[in-house]
Amino acid sequence: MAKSKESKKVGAVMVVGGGVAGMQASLDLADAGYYVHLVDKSPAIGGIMAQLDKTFPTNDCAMCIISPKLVEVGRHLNINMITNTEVEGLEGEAGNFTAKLINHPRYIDLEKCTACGECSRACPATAVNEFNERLDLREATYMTYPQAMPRGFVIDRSICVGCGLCEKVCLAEAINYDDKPRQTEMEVGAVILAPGNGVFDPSRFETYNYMDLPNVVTSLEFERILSASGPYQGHLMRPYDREEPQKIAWLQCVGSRDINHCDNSYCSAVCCMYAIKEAVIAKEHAHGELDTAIFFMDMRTYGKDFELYYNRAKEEGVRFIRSRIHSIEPEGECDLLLSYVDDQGELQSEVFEMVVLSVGFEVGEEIIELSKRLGIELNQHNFALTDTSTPVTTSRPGVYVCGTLQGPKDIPQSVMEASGAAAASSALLNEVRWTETKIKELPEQRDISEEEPRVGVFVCNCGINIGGIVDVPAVREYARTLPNVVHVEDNLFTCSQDTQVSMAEVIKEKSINRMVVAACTPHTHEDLFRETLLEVGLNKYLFEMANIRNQDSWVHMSDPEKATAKAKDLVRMSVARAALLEPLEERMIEIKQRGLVIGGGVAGLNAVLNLAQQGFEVVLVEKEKELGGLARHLHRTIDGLDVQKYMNNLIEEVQTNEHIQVLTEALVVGFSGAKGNFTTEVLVGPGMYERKIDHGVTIIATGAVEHKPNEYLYSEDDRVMTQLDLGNFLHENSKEAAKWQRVVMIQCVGSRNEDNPNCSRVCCQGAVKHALELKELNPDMEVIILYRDMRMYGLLEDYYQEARSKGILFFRYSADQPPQASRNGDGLQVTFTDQVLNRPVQMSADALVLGSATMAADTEELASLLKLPRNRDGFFLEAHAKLRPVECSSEAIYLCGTAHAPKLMSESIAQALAAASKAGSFLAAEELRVGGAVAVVDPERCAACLVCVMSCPYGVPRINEDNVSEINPALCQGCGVCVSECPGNTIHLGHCEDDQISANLHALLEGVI
Amino acid sequence: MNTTTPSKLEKILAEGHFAVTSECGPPRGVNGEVVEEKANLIKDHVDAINVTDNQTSVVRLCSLAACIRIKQMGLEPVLQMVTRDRNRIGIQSDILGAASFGIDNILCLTGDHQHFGDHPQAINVFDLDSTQLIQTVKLMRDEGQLLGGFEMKERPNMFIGAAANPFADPFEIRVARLAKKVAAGCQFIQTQCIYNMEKFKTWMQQVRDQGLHEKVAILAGLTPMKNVGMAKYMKNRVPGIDVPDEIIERLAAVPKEKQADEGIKICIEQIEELKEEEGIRGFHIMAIEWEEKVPEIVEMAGLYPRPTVEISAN
Amino acid sequence: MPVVEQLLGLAGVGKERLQLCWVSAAEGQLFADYVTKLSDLIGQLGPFQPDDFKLELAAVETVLKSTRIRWLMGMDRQITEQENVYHEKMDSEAYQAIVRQAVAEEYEKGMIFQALADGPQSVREIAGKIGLPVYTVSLRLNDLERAGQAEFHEFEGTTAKFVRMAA
Amino acid sequence: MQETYEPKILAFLCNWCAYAGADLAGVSRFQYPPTIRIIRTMCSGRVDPVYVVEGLKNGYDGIFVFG
Amino acid sequence: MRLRYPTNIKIIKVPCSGRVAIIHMLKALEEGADGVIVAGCLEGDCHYQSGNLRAKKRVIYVQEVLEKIGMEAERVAMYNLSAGDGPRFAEIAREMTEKVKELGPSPIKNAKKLASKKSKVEVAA
Amino acid sequence: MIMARPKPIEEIIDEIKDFNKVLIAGCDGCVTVCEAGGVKEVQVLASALRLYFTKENKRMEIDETSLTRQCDKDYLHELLDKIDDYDAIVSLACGAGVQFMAEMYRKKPIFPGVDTCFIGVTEERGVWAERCQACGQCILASTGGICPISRCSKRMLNGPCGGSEKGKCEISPDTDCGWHLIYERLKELGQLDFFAEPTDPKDWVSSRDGGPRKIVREDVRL
Repeated sequence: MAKSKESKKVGAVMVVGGGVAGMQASLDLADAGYYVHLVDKSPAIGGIMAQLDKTFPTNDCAMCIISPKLVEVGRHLNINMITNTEVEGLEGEAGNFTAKLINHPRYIDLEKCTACGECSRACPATAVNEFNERLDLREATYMTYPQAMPRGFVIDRSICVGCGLCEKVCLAEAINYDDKPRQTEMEVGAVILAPGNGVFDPSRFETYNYMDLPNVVTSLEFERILSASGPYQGHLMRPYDREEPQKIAWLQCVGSRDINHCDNSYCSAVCCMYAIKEAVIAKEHAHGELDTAIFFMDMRTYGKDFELYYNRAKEEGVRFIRSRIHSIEPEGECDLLLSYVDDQGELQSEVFEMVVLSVGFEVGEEIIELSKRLGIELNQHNFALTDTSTPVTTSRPGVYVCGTLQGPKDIPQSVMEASGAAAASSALLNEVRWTETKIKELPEQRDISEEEPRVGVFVCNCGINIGGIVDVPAVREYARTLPNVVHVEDNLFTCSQDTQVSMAEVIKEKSINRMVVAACTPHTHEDLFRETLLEVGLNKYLFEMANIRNQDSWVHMSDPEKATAKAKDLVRMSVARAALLEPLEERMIEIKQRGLVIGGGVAGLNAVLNLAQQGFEVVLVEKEKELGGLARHLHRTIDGLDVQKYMNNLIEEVQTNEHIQVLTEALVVGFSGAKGNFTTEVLVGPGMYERKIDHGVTIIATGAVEHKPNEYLYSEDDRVMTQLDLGNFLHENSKEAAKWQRVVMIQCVGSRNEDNPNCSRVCCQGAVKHALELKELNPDMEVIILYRDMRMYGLLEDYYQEARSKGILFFRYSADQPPQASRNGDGLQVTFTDQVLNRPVQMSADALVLGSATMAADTEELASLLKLPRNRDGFFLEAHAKLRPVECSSEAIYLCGTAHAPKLMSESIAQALAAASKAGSFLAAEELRVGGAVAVVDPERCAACLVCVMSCPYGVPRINEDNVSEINPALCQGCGVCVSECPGNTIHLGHCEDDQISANLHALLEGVI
Repeated sequence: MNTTTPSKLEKILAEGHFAVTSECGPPRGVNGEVVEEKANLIKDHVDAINVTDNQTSVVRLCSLAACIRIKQMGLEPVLQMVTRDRNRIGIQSDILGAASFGIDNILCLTGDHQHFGDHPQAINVFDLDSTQLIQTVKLMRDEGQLLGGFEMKERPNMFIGAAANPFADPFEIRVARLAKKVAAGCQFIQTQCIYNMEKFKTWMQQVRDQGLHEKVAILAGLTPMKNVGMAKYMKNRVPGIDVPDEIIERLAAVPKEKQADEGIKICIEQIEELKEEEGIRGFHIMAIEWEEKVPEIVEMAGLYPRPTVEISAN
Repeated sequence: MPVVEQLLGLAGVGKERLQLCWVSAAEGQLFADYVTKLSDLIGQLGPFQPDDFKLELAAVETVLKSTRIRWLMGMDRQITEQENVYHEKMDSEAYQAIVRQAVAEEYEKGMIFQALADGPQSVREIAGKIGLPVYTVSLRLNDLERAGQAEFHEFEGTTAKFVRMAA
Repeated sequence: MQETYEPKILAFLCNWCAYAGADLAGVSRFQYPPTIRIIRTMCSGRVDPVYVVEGLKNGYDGIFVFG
Repeated sequence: MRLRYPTNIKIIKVPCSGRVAIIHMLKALEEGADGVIVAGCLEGDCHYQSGNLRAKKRVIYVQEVLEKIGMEAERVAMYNLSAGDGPRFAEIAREMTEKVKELGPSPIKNAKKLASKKSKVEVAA
Repeated sequence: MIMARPKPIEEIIDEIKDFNKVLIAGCDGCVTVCEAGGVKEVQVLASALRLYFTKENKRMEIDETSLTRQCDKDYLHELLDKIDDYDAIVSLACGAGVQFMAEMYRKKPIFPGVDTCFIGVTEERGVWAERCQACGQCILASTGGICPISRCSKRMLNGPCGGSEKGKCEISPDTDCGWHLIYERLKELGQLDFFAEPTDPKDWVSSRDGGPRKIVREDVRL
């Protein structure tokens, strides 16, 4: 699409902040056809997540999840990473901004630096290591963390004495002392703010005397202690004497929900969950018995499967004590004394060996400055001001926000908002898609099938990482003697830019048709070398790597001779295998440029609208007569949005958009095809006539339903109603409601019990919203809320504050003594056990409102049609709880709204935009690369014995018409299980053939006998 | 019921008495006297003595030889024959052999699978099954023909019996199978040992519904329990036997030495109870390795003395 | 010299045992006076038993041999008088503070490194042996681990044992 | 500490100034206690701090450096 | 992290532990390997859902075959570890090297050496 | 399909230990389906045998091949030229294949590599069960499609014996009682009357008892 003259929009986006949100937004946008400038003020991207050890609720290690994203962002053609840089100012309007940046000097040229680490080993100056939260030191020239991206060092001028030692030791001559701060400007069409947030500095709490007790640590410090790349290599030790603590306490709400020490009255939403996680993981690390105790006010585990996580923690012996600790006194040499009031009201005091302060989020000065400079308004807590219906749009058009700057939230929510922001910018800049992006032209691939294998071997020194231990020249000479080898060379850094160029020439000159690189791990560098092959016209599968660094020199440092011998073996193996490598072509198949959205609730409507705004044809299928879903029963959100008005013009916008086709009363009955080419059969309208829809992507937005309770006399007395009923009641006859004297609300009805162990997340805020409304109607009405945990997470805490100040009474009940609803005469009575007085209390009530659960809609049939897994409660399973929350495990099918899990309307909208962004990026590619390293059946020898069909975990092999097995290259994941299972040995796996493996084996053991 | 065969057992049943039969297991050796001793123990208290044919697939002195001995003692043997060990040629020749010695009662069984016996490696024959064996004996007796079609001059004249297990699952097939055996020509039935009374009664009820109890004489099979161990063994190990828990509890409640008498008492109670059951025409008391107790049981159950019937020599 | 003096102080040997005096070729007399004065001074100090300072001396030696300190000492004049690589002069007092800090750190690391010579020990055991506060030992031990000179060995109950590694 | 104890002292003398000074002391027959053992170095700068420690370890009670 | 483990381990990369067939393990032993490690993801974490379970079954089969032909079954072993667990891999490498050292060189290796010596002798004679 | 199970390797070792050059011949027919004699199994067996003999320092050459089927002469012919340089052959085909190869190559010892078990079905991956005894005279029409000859351990033609318990055969709790299945099926099909009258003794001539059998079809024979 040529750059259209009249719209002077720029097809590029600036993403501020390289944390997990920034990275996700950049990837989505780059794939969707926009050039991304990812600006981060620290020397490496990764943000807070890079510091975490494990992440809830899946306990995956944070680094394992984030490093593929880091590599992808680092290597992406259309993402320009600008680190060590801050945004000065932003002029212009939506679609055409000019951003002014200052690039702080790094003193190390990233092009040249190969992160060998010599400079930091030599550097004499040391400083406190912020990445490890001041637990240990780091040198002046440092790299924030081992897997940092961009992989390069930086010199911290504040502590560098300028002795020049690093320049001496740097073999790559990457050090450049006269690097100066530079002012740069760039044109962008949209800006996405994802700067993340600082955590609260607990030194302000004198009573916790955090500064002078080494064994009092913040939760982020504890994460570093638990992390395998942390100061203690993941062993659970306390800073003071590196002993393994036997008793650890977590203090919740440090710097959150607190107005006297600091003015962060909001709840930071994630501390409860990460405290539980840290306790559970600490128990795993501990050798002996570890007693863990969490001191909290409300246990806020509201997300998907969070409650299960909380229950499992209780089973594993984590103690939960409901009280807020005032102070931490030193006890003995380095232990800590905590005193608190327990449930029964007695004063208790316990000695702990370590205390972790669960610090909440706090918007740092820098971020406030940044927001001012970019001209976006902040709310009273300095978070970006956004509207419920447009959660990712800031007050300044064209500038979007996601992640913790928008409000305290956990990683999945930030990732969703990141994709949402990407979707919003993609919609804004739709006309100039693919205008700024670069596409790599690849020369024609040389046909080498007839040629004899001519192997080029390139042995790398990697500075001294390999060269220092392995005798590289000897390995090079040894390689010369191997069969089929026509060229050998060794160089300092094979992966550096200039070596790539020289290798390309050598390949052309000596018409090499197989390449072996003996260097580091294929995980990080295989694609880099494969691209060099493509640029020189060779099929990228004609490449083999011998890992003589991570799996040889680095791990056999004490034994150079053996390491060199092993390097020779590894090179011999790779050369033997390289000779047998076959070129594998990947076919491009066309993606059907249309999307299908199933479910017309608030999520479905937002997803379909955004996809249309991104310029794609979309079909919306809704099984009810009219659109709206659950939102039809809502009137006002807690922050004042008039839901019906919003829904009406949303529906109106969807129905009038010419890209969108709406099919109401439509039921999905058939689903087939693979990613990029789905076909769905739908029965439409009362006549149930059949319609076939071809589409490339699918978005599931089937929503949820309110649980109709069967307790507390719900169906027997019309004065007992659910929150939705109350919403309608207040909407129709609020005068009637005003006459009520006392209203009792009961929370967790149908949630957090055996058959629905999860928390429904939204009923708490629903109750407080209506309570405040009732108080407005009649201030002296008595409103009582019986709760188990008040889960007013994030910025909702303010409403909880407001409710209490307005005299709404909150009583806690425990799960095993639930309140009873009974009737005497025609009056309604509620009795419950007051936790403080520990005595039953009985009161009459004019209305009893139940906070009933949000249950999954009945999607049994749809799930089986689309073969989508659902969890125990019927909600659809996302591909990865943390990093792919809007994608389903099968590709090109996306998920949003309450079909995924109960959530607020604003969260549903954010997730809908995220799903639209993912779908948009997929469609924008227009073509899909399939094949390459996949399994192929050789029909002659196939005995159609069905072993492959039965053993493939993805059920891909099928028996075709001439009854032999056939594997669809688009679906095959390339695991190779069928190849080893096939009794007739007739299946071949591209790039991992049996003969290649035996060549490997043979070459390895050739030396032995 | 008119009598068609010289069998004394048939006559007793025809005259409406309660027939009493028992069993004696031939030895796992050549000593024929063992059979005689056992027969002597019970000769006055039973109308006929069943001789098992390699019970539970364990090789024993053959049933034919034992029956001949009993016949020569002037008693009334019941030849048991399983279709497991011999094919139709062997079976028919044995029947002729038995008839030649005047043995005129035969109990047709399929027999336990060799898996249980002492020769699990053996091949099993099962050329015929119990129903087809009944048909064969009937064919030989009524038409005087062998299965192959040969016409015999003299015919074996045997009172045909079969076994039935009212307790094996699936329950509703049991009566249908009995009907099949009756259709095949079976004249008397000896049931599996009974412990579960109601189940047996429901079985009998269904038998009576189909009017089978007129067509065939049903002898209730009983085995007194020696001790609680035996009861458990029968319950768990022996196929097709349903021992309800009350029986085991009753035995367990009694001290070790008293358990034998308690077993007998249970057996007697069962007999008393079954006397009233319409369609029960007699009792088959299987006291494996405990033959000496049979007289005591027969007397205490009021079935002594045995009715005498004039025997027509054939 | 200030570095050596600082180290000798840290080691408890006392800096008096090391004297620096300037004598020109002509000042034979001055030389002799110095010698007599100083040897009396040493005399008062009494014999120096190297064995009871074995650990400390070894530590001082490692510090003096470490590239970090030698490089800092070597560059002292260059940076404070001429200019460093950023063409700026650092005021010598700040530089000295950095050097002192570095020397103290290296000395403590040296002591721990020596203490670890006789097998795996816990932080408390090391602290007891070399008389440094526990928390300092914990921090410096972490530096040794980062430099690959020490390594976590195993847990004995809840106490972590560390062992020395040939760098 | 009584005087009689004989301290052992190691002295580094830079060849140009101190060593010459010492020779001069000899020429002029100035007396000084025999407790010191002299090592000649080209310049006092040559004295590596490590030597100081070496000295102490090998039993010297004091180290003098004359520049 | 620069952990240390013995050099005797040579690593072959495969897309999934489920790709390692029985014949690969036997061929390795046939060619004179003293030990074979098949390392897959933790059970339940397999990227291809059940690849590592297949690998486990095949390793057990090979161990049975080895026992039957009189070779030590411990020469072949299956290990599970997570991608992030560097120390565990080092531990496995050390553990397996120790175990194979105890078992001594593979009988196949000696036999082949003997055979090649003999054939050399024949050629020479 | 004919179902077979690989022979324990020690048996095969005994078979060929006195020879020096052995060929392992697989068959791509039924034994591949039941994963007993396909190309993969040939390779695994060959490799294991080589391991054993090398360990025993016995010079033994083991080659591998696999024929499309071993129950057809022309496929067996493929070995004609190779066969002479082998002392013995281990055939992983079913019993028929092994014998047919022995018939063709008279002077070469042919050893079986698998134990052929029964004609049956694949219940699930790795589990095969018997369904047919090839008695030569199928009576499935009258037993609701379930064959008592192969599914009842006593080959009874008249209803379950006294020993069946909870629908399982007396010999083992995890073997279904054939007649119980028949009864249920007949009940579903409403053909219970088949169950009522007794079935006459079976004519076993057409089964194995009638001696080795041949099918001769003149219509297709020349």
